[in-house]
Amino acid sequence: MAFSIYDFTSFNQAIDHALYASLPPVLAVIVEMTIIGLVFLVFYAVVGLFLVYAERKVCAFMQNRVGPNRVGPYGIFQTIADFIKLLMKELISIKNSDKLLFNLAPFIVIIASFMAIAAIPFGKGLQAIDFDIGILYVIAVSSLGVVGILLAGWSSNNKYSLIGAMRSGAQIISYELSVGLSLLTIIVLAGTMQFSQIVEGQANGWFIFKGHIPAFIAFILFLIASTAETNRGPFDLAEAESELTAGFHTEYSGIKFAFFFLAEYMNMFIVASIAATVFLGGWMPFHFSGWAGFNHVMDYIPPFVWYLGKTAFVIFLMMWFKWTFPRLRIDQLLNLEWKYLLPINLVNILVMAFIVLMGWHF
Amino acid sequence: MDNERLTERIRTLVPEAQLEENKQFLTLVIPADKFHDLAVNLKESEDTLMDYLFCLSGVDMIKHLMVVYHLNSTKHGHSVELKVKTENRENPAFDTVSDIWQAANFYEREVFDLFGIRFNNHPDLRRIFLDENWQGYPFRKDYVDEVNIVDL
Amino acid sequence: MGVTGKYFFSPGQIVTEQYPENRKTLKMAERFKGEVIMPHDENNQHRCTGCGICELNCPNGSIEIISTRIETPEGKKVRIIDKHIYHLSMCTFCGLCIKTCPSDSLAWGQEFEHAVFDRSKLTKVLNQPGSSIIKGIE
Amino acid sequence: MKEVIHTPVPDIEEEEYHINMGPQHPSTHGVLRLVVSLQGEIVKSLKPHCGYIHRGIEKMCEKDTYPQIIHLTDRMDYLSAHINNHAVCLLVENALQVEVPERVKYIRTIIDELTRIQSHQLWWACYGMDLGGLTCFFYGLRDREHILDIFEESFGSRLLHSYYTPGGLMQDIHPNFQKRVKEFIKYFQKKIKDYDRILTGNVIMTERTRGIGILSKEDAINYAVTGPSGRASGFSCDVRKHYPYSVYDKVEFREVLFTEGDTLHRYYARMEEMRESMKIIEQLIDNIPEGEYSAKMKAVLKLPAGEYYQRVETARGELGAYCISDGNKTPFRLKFRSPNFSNLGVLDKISREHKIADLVAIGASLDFVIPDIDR
Repeated sequence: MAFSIYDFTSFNQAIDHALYASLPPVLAVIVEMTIIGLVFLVFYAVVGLFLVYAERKVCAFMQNRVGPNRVGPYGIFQTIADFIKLLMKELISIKNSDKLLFNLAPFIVIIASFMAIAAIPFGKGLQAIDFDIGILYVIAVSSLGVVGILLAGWSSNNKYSLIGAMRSGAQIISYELSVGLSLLTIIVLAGTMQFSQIVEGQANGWFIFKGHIPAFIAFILFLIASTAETNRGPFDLAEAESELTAGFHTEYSGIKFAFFFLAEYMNMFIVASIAATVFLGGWMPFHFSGWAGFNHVMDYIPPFVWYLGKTAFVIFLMMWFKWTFPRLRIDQLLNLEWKYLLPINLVNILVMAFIVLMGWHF
Repeated sequence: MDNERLTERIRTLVPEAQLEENKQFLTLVIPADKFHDLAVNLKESEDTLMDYLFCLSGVDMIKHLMVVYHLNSTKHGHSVELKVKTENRENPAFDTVSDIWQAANFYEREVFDLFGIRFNNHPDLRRIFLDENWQGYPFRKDYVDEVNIVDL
Repeated sequence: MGVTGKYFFSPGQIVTEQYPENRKTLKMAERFKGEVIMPHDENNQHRCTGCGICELNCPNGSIEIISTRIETPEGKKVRIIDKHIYHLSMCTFCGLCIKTCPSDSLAWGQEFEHAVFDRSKLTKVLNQPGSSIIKGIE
Repeated sequence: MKEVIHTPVPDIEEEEYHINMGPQHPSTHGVLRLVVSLQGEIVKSLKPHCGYIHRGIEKMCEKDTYPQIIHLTDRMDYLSAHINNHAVCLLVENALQVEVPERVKYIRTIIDELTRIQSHQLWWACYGMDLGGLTCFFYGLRDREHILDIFEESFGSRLLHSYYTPGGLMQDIHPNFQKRVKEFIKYFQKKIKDYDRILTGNVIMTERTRGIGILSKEDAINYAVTGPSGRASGFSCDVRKHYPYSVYDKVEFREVLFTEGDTLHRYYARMEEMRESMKIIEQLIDNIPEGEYSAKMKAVLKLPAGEYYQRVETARGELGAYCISDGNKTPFRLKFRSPNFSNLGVLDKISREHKIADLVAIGASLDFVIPDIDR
């Protein structure tokens, strides 16, 4: 294949062989796991910090402001400074709160997003676990986060938090359907749930182009539903600051608040990368069938640049939503899901299945 | 309805009403015990229809305490200023008009809070601005507070 | 979305005042009410006669005038100010002292960075030490 | 034998709980405290607790002379500071029967309308923010800066101007004033289209507020809800039309009236008022007559003994100043009938059976300024 220059499989195998050659098998597995864990931890922190910075800059530009500009050139160290501040802040413990759950909640939220990131393909061979039910796994794991949010709202013994958590629960459970169904549309087209194969399937054209209108509709639906699932505006009812002060994380401070904060941005990153992988071809370069020269040039751009570029595009779209639209009300939110998104999704799947059956797709 | 006919109208309902001359609005002083019935009548009658209570103020006239009602009819456009007075400074009380004009609910609470005038049958007569256990009524002329009121 | 998108891609419209950095170029409006000052000329002379009208007109008691009566060489008894004390902490910037001053001795100053660590620093003496009144002002 | 006592078991469905919104809450725009009884997310009843910044302005006025009162009125409804000043100035002028110069009337009218626009801009900004569209907040404040700059140039301060005095103005307007106001009108006519595109035409906003917090015309009159909030219910209460002061009788403008009375139409009413205000300014700005900026007034103003009532239309409704004078240089009693105080009374009625999110929207659409409630 043309883009084999950026294939990381052989690189991974080399490390693997070297480890197995020098260490007993159990130790080798442990070392590999540690390496991957560390790599993800660093990646997680860097992406989280960068996203916070990006969000602040994007919204600042949309609002005719400068945004962070004090710490470092253009304020790029602002989020790092904020993070250090959060680390040093006092952890408030609240009277009459459920201590165990209160402390557990941020970890559940952050672990859920950590687990989801493992299945995401960053490039050929750059994937921690390549499940054959990858999509299902990601959907399942990313919705674990709501347990953390519910616990946080319940255990902090604050009515605002509780309302926020309940809203969040209702919201995520209903929007999970739309996320699943819109992904299912593509699964029908791709015929597999494995991320690596989905990406491979898009070698000669991204699914959003291959699948005609249904794929495009699925993409839009996925964007809406995933924005809602990550509790971001205009669906940020769980933390609607003008109504519930800060919703479920009202009572959290310091590093625990930072966990929620990071997890929110990481969830955004995860859904954006799923959108990029499933709809926009993941790390696959942009190809026009027939334009060999053009395609060849595209191949020289490394796959993770493609991948990150697409993810950034989706994230930008989500930020654009957030900073434009006012917030929905809870009944409108559920109406939108159950009365509009879900029926459209179901019809969409049928249409897609029909297209696949007739072989009308590219 | 012009002022003269309005005066006549109120006089027929409350013969004791005293007219005050040379005022911006038609001004009448009404005995406190007759006031509520008069207010109902003014609000309900088709030709007066005083449906808009636009101002309700308490005044401490040193000799007596007074509540001033500014009424207006949004349909006919006439206005009237009614006053009720009491010389009882210890336990002044009038009948509430908050059952007639809902706006009076808050106004009367304000007057109660600052002047200590009670309104009988008021649904929720509590202090509105000041603390529940505040002593005295600050807007009265004889109120003394050496800590919070600084004379310049 | 169109509106926000338009502003995102036209960063020329940024309106933020970068305050501490633009201190040098920052110019307040000429009528800006920063604080009350008493302008002195190059001979360290002011126009205040110590009549006390500003003190009377101030709604908050933020002006205090300490004056003494002296006898001029011509034998007239004149009041001159020792201290024109101005409590910035109590001032509400209504401008009545400046408007009512019969000899136009007070004016608005442009200074607006009033934050200090000690409250007593907000009490200012407006006439400079050793200053005197310009001749010919009654 | 032990007596069996049946304690009534509270029905879980029926159980209500209370939350305190405020005094420090992002959507109360100040220190208003609302004790809200909730059932799930439905507001069952609501009790406002005010007084957190009650300063006793009416009592303070009894100690101040009339020119000194002006600076206190600034601090009631700080967003329509000029209009509050106007009430007291008109009260004193009418009581003393002083004829103020035409120039002053024109300038006052223009500045009042500018104040109204900037107040509504801030309201628009906060309304957007309360509904969750934070970007609106910055756009609103961005455009408000232009008016504040004009104010700063002419009067020296941005919020609390104390610019009117009984009889006229503190000082003449700045030479640039007319030019800059015209520039602003031109600028804002473009920007208000942005406002429409980003919030008025937004389907989320319209669907969230349509039919929410309906206030009928009868209730509006009964609760004395004035200003744009009352006019959205069809209560024709514009003081500028009914009891014109300054030069409002000489300008053409429309009293914005709707009949629906829900949150959405309170929004529309204010948006329309901004446009009407711009029309008023356009009619006047080129025709400011030459002349004095203040009438000749005595050094000490003593109102003849008697009672005076003066009303003006602030950005939030009818402001009445009721003055009882005993012939001294200070008023015997000065009562302000502040629009927000009576508008607050209706909040309980119209927000019942709505959700918390609606309560926030209703509160935003009534546009409270807390210092005006507390005085």
